Amino acid sequence: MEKLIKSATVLDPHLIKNDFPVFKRRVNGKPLIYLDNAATSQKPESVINSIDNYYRNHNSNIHRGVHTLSYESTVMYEEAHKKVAEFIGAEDWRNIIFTRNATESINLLAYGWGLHNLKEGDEILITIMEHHSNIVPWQMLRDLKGIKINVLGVDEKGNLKLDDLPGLLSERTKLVSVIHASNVLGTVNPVKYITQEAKKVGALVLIDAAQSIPHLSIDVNDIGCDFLVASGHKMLGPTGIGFIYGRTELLQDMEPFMYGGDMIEKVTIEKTTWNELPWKFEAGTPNIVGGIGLGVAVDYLQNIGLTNIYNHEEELLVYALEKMAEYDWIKIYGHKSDSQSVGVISFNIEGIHPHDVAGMLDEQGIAVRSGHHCAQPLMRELSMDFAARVSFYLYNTKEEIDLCIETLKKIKKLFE
Amino acid sequence: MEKLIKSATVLDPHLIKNDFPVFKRRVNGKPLIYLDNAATSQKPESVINSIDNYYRNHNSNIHRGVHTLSYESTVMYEEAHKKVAEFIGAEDWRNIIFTRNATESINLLAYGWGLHNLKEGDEILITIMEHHSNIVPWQMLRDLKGIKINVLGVDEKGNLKLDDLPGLLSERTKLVSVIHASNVLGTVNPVKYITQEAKKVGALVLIDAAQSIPHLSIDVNDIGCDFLVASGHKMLGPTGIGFIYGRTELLQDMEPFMYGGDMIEKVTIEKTTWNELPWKFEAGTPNIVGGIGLGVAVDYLQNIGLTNIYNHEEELLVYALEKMAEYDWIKIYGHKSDSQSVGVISFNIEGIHPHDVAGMLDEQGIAVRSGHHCAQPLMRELSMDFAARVSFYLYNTKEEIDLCIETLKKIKKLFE
Amino acid sequence: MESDNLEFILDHFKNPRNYGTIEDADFSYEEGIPSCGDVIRLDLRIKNNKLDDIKFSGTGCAISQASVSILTESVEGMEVSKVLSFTDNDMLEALGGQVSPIRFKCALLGLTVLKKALIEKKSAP
Amino acid sequence: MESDNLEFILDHFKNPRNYGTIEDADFSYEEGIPSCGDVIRLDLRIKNNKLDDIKFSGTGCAISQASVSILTESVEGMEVSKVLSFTDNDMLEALGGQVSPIRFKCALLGLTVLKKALIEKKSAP
Ligand SMILES: Cc1ncc(COP(=O)(O)O)c(C=O)c1O
Ligand SMILES: Cc1ncc(COP(=O)(O)O)c(C=O)c1O
Repeated sequence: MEKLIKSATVLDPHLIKNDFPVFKRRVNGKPLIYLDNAATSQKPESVINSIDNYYRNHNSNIHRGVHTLSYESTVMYEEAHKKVAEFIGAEDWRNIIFTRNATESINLLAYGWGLHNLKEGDEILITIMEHHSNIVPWQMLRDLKGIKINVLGVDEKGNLKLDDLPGLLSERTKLVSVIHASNVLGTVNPVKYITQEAKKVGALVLIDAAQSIPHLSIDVNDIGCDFLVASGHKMLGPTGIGFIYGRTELLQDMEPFMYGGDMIEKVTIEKTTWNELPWKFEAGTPNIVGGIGLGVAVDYLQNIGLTNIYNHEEELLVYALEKMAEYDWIKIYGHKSDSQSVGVISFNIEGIHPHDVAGMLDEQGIAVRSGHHCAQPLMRELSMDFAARVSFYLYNTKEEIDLCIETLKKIKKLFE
Repeated sequence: MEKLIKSATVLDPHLIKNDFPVFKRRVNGKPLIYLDNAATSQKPESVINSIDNYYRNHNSNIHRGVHTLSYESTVMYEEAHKKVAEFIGAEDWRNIIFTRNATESINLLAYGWGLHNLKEGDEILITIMEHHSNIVPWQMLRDLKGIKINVLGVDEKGNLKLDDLPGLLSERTKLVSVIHASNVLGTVNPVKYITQEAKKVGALVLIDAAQSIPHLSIDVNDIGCDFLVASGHKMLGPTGIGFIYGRTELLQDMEPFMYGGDMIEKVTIEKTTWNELPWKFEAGTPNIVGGIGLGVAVDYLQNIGLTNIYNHEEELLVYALEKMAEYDWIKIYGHKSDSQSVGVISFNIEGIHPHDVAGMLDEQGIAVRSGHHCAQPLMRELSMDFAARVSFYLYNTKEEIDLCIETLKKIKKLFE
Repeated sequence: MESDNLEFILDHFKNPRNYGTIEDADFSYEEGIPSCGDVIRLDLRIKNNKLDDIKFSGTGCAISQASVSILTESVEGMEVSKVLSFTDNDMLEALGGQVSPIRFKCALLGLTVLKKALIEKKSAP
Repeated sequence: MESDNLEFILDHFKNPRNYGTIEDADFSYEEGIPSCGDVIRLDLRIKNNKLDDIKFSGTGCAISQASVSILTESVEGMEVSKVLSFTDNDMLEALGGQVSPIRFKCALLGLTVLKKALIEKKSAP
């Protein structure tokens, strides 16, 4: 009975695969085994169909007229904001700004908030674990405005050195911008705790949820953050769509980022006034179909349930880590403490360049990533520079992990 | 014989309609008549299918790994840059940067070029005919950098006052940014001449081709411009994709706009170096499917032939203008000289708000736009403030124009 | 829109009821939708917590202008508290229930302005 | 990749030919692909317009390192002008024609570096 209840809430990745047309694809004659989910996720039939349906039946520009297609498009696009808002527990859909991706989201904040609000001597705190997209925009501001970037380090286990946090915060700290889940190590950082500490010195808090939101249930009010950003393409949505959640007062006070149509209220050559939220930050014709598709992706995720997804991935992760630990020639980065983690494992095989590992896995239809994972400072810190990475999602299975590890063994043998 | 040759090169909009699935749609029980093409275009089956195909068979992140899907995505996405480059006569695909839309394109240049290169006292020349997206970004720079914005006016016919051009140019003029075809009046501006004049004082030239590129054959080398921008969604492509063409030296010298993954070469916390063109300007995961779809849209346009498209629209335009001229209660803006024009007609009906005109046309399945068309300074200059607008594309027919005018007559009658 | 409903609305547009200003108005309020160019100005007089007199002026599309005209007829003499609980749906019904959702914004402008006016008045000293 | 072709490549990776440096090299050249971490350094000696001696060192994936090894064997003793007309296709054929397009960048790195070196040398005073 207990088992029955348990299995009723656990998802069946074999059934879920049926929702994802890409798995009909064969790669090098083999069924596709897709373990590159931290780079981007595959898309369910419902998301693909929503795009198709939009272009076949509703395609039009939004906000720009009083004809039926335009009205339908506007409603569908606004509705997508609502779905994302509910998904992360935001009070109102106007707190959601659609962007191209997490990268644009952070840049929007760097320009719209940072460029106009920061001054020489102000400080920003990031961590060494950040993705490049949460490092380089702040360097731009550092060079333009003379601010200082402080960096919270990691220990040898791959956890943030939280003991150093208070010492890095002061009333000069205007923003703490932290990666929620590492795209290299999988580590989930205690963002709620970090937010509380940041609030003590009055800093704003930005959470980069690109790698967490596809896998964990998120509530912005529970975290207490001021901004949260993510990418649609990593959470079953289309390419070209991402978003920012921001608190109302902050978004209202912020300067716009891009300027043009739709974000204005009134334009004269002398002076322009801004439109209301969120349009103030969505200049020009947006990626309408991207937004609508993201809304459908959120529907899909909620239908399956984030807890189920997390539990399934946890099971895969534990399974894979145990299996990989059997071979001492596989070096795994991170995963050394009991901190919470998403299904990402970066590893190297002694004496074999990760490109060769990935390339030879690909010949068996297994897609993994190899490279610096857009996190060079972290990689350098952990002396890894380059690594192979497997990352799981709801459609992955233990059989796929088995096949991957079997192939790793063959590769190792070939190089001996 | 002559007739035969002519008709062989003229396109048949009835046949073309078959390529666009949206025309199976009925609106308020009537077949859709879509005359809102200046806002956005409909999409041919081939574009819709390319998106579907991408997600079903190739979906992956680009540049980021050595597995098959990633390789295919990268090649397809680069290929799309090539198609756009060839379409506008650019030397190399690396001169094409993909953005979200024309608005982002102009903002990229305002930030990447303007913010770092302009200084107090410098001047920029635009025209009163500009879309908001070619006005408001420069106002931002004016407020940040103390530059001056000069404005070339229009005469009562709706043509640029070219006689005033030399007087507005000086060695202080760093950029001349001009709309190629007006989204309100349809007027096609003599951008080649304007470019030549601008070059005399050493100014850079940016062409906003959002309304011209869907309808006219464009060659950036013939125009001689430094930058050219447009939106994919107005030229049969997906939403969420646009581009910049830029000359190599300029793009190389420019600072990036957004910062993050893919646009970097090497990142340390201290210092970051940039990737090569065009990636330096495409930070984060791009709208991959948008780029691929745009490439297919360009294929479609080239297959039909831009000359055929232009001739067809010219025929519709002349036909519509003649018909509308029969009714003195229809006030048409512009179209008073023999300057070249694309198929855009803004008009008002005496005593009836354009919203009511558009709303009542919609009840007959006819989609037209009403409003300020994101060009408030021009509208104010021409004392029109609000107007209805019909705009044609390759799938429109004379019968549709007849039906539209018949309905206008009924609307007029109702309000009497 | 059914044609008799359309005629009802166009009649109010062409022959607006309660159009004009109130010389001794208790207060006036003006608002619009910039993106449409619609503007509505209301003059109000209140007696014994009732809307004793209401007049409007403005410019805009037929739907927005007819809606205010119809609205003024519906609320004249009504208790202020009742006016405040007059819903969007009530307004749409007063218009004959035939307005397309596309035009709801126009149709509801008058009601929005009226409520804002009353709320502002209330909170004024 | 067919397995005998793979063995051929892995053999060159494990036992690189012409690995090392040339003490009295005419010139050396080093370049890499930062995004992969691959680096190749070439030492060259030219006599009578011929590539008299070539040695390489470097780090990187098996494909890139094996490719340089194979390349050095193919071009040693060749006239400089001939090396310059050695095409990408020639290189891929020398590798057995089995490398996946995905790895072309790795496979062609050595040839690219060699050509850059020779062109730079030529244009040097
Ligand atoms: C002339 C012109 N420029 C720029 C734009 C902005 O295009 P987008 O909204 O796709 O950024 C438009 C679109 O209406 C336009 O007509
Ligand atoms: C933690 C993290 N932040 C940000 C990003 C950037 O996402 P995008 O490329 O969609 O902008 C990524 C993607 O790799 C990521 O893993």
